[in-house]
Amino acid sequence: MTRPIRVLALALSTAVLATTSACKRETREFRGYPPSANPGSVVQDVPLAPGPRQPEVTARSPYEHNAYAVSEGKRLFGWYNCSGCHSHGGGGMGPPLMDDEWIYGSQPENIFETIAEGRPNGMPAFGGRIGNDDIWKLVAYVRSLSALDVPQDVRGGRDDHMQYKQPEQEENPTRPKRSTLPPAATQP
Amino acid sequence: MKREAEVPRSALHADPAEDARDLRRLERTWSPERGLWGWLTSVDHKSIARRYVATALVSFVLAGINALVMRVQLARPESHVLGPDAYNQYFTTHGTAMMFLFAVPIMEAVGIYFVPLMVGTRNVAFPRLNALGYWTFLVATIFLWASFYANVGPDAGWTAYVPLSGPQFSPGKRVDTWAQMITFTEVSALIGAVEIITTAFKQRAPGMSLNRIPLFVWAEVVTAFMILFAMSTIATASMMLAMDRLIGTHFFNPAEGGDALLWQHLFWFFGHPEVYIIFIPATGMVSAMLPAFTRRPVFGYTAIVLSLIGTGFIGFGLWVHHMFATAVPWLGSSFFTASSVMIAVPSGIQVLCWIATVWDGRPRLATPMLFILGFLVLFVIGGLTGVMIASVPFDLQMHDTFFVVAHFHYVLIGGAVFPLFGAFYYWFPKVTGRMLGERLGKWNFWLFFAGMNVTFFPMHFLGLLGMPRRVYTYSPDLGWGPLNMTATVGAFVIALSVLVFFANVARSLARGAPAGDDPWGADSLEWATASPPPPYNFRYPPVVQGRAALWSRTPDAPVVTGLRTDKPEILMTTLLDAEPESRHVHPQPTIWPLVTAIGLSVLLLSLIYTPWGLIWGAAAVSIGLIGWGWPDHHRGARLEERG
Amino acid sequence: MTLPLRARRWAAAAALLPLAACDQRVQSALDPAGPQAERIRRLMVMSIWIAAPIAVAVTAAVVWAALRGRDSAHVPETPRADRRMAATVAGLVAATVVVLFVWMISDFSAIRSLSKLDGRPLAVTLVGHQWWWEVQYHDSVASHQLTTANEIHIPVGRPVLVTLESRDVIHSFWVPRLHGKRDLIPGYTNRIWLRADKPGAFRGQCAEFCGQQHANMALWVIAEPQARFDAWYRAQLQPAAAPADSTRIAGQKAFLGNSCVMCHTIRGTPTGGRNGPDLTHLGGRRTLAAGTLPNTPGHLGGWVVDPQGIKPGTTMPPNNLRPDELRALIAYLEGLK
Amino acid sequence: MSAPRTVYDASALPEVVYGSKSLAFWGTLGFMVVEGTTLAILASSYVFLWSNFDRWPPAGTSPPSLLVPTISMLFLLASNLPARQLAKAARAKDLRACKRWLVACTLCSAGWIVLRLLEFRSLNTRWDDNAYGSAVWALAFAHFTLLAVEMAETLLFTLVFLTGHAEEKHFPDIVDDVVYWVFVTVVWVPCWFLLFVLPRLI
Repeated sequence: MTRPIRVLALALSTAVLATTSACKRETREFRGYPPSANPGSVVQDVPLAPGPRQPEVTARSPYEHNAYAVSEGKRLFGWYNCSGCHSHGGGGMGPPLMDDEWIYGSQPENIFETIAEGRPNGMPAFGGRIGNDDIWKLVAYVRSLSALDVPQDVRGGRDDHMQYKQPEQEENPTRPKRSTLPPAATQP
Repeated sequence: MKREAEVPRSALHADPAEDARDLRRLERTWSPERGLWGWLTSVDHKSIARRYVATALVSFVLAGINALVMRVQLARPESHVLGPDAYNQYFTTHGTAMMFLFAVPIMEAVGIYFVPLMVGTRNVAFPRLNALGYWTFLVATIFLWASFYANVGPDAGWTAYVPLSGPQFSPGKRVDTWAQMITFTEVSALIGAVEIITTAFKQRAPGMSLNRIPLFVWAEVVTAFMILFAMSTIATASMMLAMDRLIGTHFFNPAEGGDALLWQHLFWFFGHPEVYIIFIPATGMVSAMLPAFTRRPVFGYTAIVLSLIGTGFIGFGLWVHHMFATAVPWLGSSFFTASSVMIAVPSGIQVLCWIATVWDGRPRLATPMLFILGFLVLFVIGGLTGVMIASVPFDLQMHDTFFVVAHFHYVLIGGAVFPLFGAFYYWFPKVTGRMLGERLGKWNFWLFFAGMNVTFFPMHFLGLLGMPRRVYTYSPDLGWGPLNMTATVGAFVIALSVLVFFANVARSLARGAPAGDDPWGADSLEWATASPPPPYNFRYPPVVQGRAALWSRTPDAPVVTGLRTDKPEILMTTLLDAEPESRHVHPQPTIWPLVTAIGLSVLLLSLIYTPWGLIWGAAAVSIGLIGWGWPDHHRGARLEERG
Repeated sequence: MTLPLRARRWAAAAALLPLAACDQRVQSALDPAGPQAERIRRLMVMSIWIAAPIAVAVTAAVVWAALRGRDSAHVPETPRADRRMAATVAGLVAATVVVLFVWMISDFSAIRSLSKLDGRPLAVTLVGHQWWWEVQYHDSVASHQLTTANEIHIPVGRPVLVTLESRDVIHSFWVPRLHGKRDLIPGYTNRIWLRADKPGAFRGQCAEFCGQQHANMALWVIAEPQARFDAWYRAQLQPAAAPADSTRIAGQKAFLGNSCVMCHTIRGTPTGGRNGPDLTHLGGRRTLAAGTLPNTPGHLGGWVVDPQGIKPGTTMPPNNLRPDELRALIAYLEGLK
Repeated sequence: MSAPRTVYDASALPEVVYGSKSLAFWGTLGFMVVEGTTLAILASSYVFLWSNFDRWPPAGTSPPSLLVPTISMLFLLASNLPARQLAKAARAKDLRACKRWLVACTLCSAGWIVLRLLEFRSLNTRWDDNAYGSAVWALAFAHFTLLAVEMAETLLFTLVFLTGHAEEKHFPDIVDDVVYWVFVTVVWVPCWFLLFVLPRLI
């Protein structure tokens, strides 16, 4: 019987290997990530100025590969009434979030900054109102809306309410365009 | 095709040399190939059933460890052994594994081992399908446990109620692993059911008419029929859940016309019969063992058979009693109360018949008998609490509390695991050729019996005191601490008893007393062959002369000869009277079931991630099935060559 | 059941002897405070009195049957003995059927007495959230409607009609001392009738598994005499009193200046969050975090700073407050009586 | 075990038997029960979800077109004619007729698949539009998989027969395949009625 057992062990360990990649996706960190993940270290205060796009910071956000955090971001997106302006990602008073236009950059740090510090013409600053950890969750969710770097098995499925849009997991990645600031944003 | 006369056939030879040659040929025909390849390609029902049992026992132990960890967490209020996230995975995996990976498969596995032996045939009806069933089950087992240890364990309860298990409230892939694992195990359970029905219907030994079928076989057949309906339901429901999660369907989304209660209806339409799918084979085991230990046939054969069939039917008519708290209309709930109470009648009839058997027999208190007696006591307690919670008002208070936890553990452990352990002791000599130790057996039983009651009896009171189930912690102010501590102590006693069992097995395998063909003086056909049985089970297919096949056998019992010995031939008989009807050539050992199972795994696992998995998987499965279906010609059976 | 009261008490106590040690009965189905729970308790006691003798009799029969024939010589099976046994078994089966039938009839009569209570009911809507309870009192006058959380105050002796809804997953409303449970199902509106016949605080708990903090989703039903209930109701209708001393003013400022306002409402201040419980009269509640903690300043501070340590996975985020800010905030919130 | 004496000689029993005498028939029957239950569960879900709607199909969704589904359903029924001939040929162990009708049946089953693919477009809804769409698609797709399985099985037999690998035991297998064929085609009639006709009647 030793051979069969060896086969079993082999199969088992292969399966374990295959699923360890799942760990990152499924972890649930309730107390938030350690302070090192806070944005102070990665987000610089960039003075708003007309002209070419700001340089994008390359450090990664902590939650892009975590399904639970993305779904928490989705909950907060609804709770904090982001849909009021951005609709369900489709855009309304605010710009759409599921297309390829990123006025202030599509990198996690850019979006973090947009949420935390606000943007001219309507985007309020939520820094101090929403904890950094929750902002990172929102960032992960917003990026999942256009499938940017957020793996498909991490993105959310359909909601249990009326459907305004396709589930995030059905989105195809939309490559961000190099876009310039809109005329409205350049006015003082 | 060769002419009939040249074909080697089994016959009663006066010449010992000729006889030995004949036997060797038979052995060669039926033996699996050697080595790993032989292991992977075997289609022998005995080796497949042994693997089933071993795999299911691994799940039993792992899920039991889950239970121990949970009991440690609950032993004291506000302890921090497990957080809520881990606890939810622990209890969900415990329930899922115990139901889908232990209880149902092991009951079917015992059937796959013993139904062919008890009806006197050489293999199950579809041996390659049988192998496929095992491989899918193995994949499901590995899949669930690997997921659990990789933190992808399902965490929405083994009932996976929507919308909690839906896409919005269960992010990630945890519930998907649950849904796919369900589909896997159901494939295997359905295959097992088809095997058992066909084997029992078409392959019985001549003379084994319907009214002579052993009660265990009856029980397995009734169970198999229930599986056909119940498991297809849950497989469909879990596919619906998977589609809601994966491709955005709205079966369970109330805002788009879906319905959370639809899931509960479908789940419990399967879920309640599931309990009987586990329990009925256990009653069959009791009926199979009792004659040997009371030295008389089971009292009331016909009544028991009718009770089994009745249970099978009524079992599908009481699912709503799991949903009384969802506000079913009173009229409907009264119907389901009535049917839930009514199902106590067939169970009561069986219990009374067994007690009557013991009463009128000359009981011998060997370990299997102790487990039977323990079963009778525990099952009656579980049955009585079952009648209590069939009542709507009672259920409104006790639903989803520890009272219910106590109830179903009495029914499932008392009603199914006790007979199963009795069956281990009873049939271990047949399977391995060695007896299990009686001394350790008695320890095993008494520890189990005591531990069972210490663990679960206090839970009735916890429920009455208001403790809901599936809570990972509770406040010290509620006064649940002492009873919980008692239950935890009991859980460790059960664990100890299971350890004793495995020690006993290890000891017996190393140096157990040889069993001989029929150590218990039992009455059914599996004891008419060697222990362990040869690959062909019976040298000559036996002929049955009475209900207790061995006890009614005359010294000059007839046997069947004339089956070919150079090909794996089996005898097929008629459905009602088991008259010989035809000969059927069984398939040879083959790798294709394994290939197909791998294809099926590709299909189901990739479906978790993308709908395109259906296409890739279908391609993978097709490869397996083409290989499977393509004829491998032995001995020039091709029609075209014949001209 | 026409036994004298004392005998009935004694009988119940005997049936439940193992419970004698615990006297914490805030959530026990055996200590009813309302007519339905009382009716169900009677049914439960009756069921136990039917079941216990059967269990004992079967156990005795099994043991006796196993022991009596053990050492006896061969008992010849005669057709007559078999016939006698068949008659016995048939008789016992018939007896089982009769017992079950009587049992079932008593179930049905209990159901009938549970469905509705007489009298003009107090209408309350209970909304389940992961993992807390929103309580809305209805009144024909809009300004008399009230929203609070995790505590249902009811007048003693008056029927209450609780309407049950859920915002997310299935929960189940269960206050064992008043009634059995009823689920809160998204897409469905369920109702349950209650009445408390004596004053007291009755604990209830979510009884349908609802996710990470299912274990810590409790609520209290507080039954008070009508006059006290009315006084409570009037007080609850008031907006929060404006803070008077400097600490509390600082506390209000901390509340308004931090993330609290994203989810919570305190009537009388410019807040309108509906994602978490209404905090207008938080100081008057018995517990925090849906029955998880007693409502004391120390626990409140701990809860505000580290909710995820107390209820891992709950939706309240941790708050990074300066010590003085935190102290002021606690003083402010505890002052909201 | 005392030596057996009386002998029951099985050598004269036939090796190839048809219908309920053969093992494969019982296997096929078992899987027909399983698949029938699956379809019944999906149909009950369809009816259950119906009760949540005032209008069915819900407002804003046009009812499914009738033309293609009805043609497809009639074609399914008509395909039983060649299948019947195939069964007859198999019972008569007529190799050449079997080959002929197998090809015909394979073509028929390919026809089903094409028609069903067109039929999906006649549903006039998507599976993720609402519960109605999900229920309709689930039933139609579940039956589609049965059609695909039946086609695959028939195709396999056709290849076996055309390449000269046929054995005598294949004849009863073909008869069982035809039993399954009848099941797959006939079971669609109530489904068709439920999906395409009943919503128009009520």
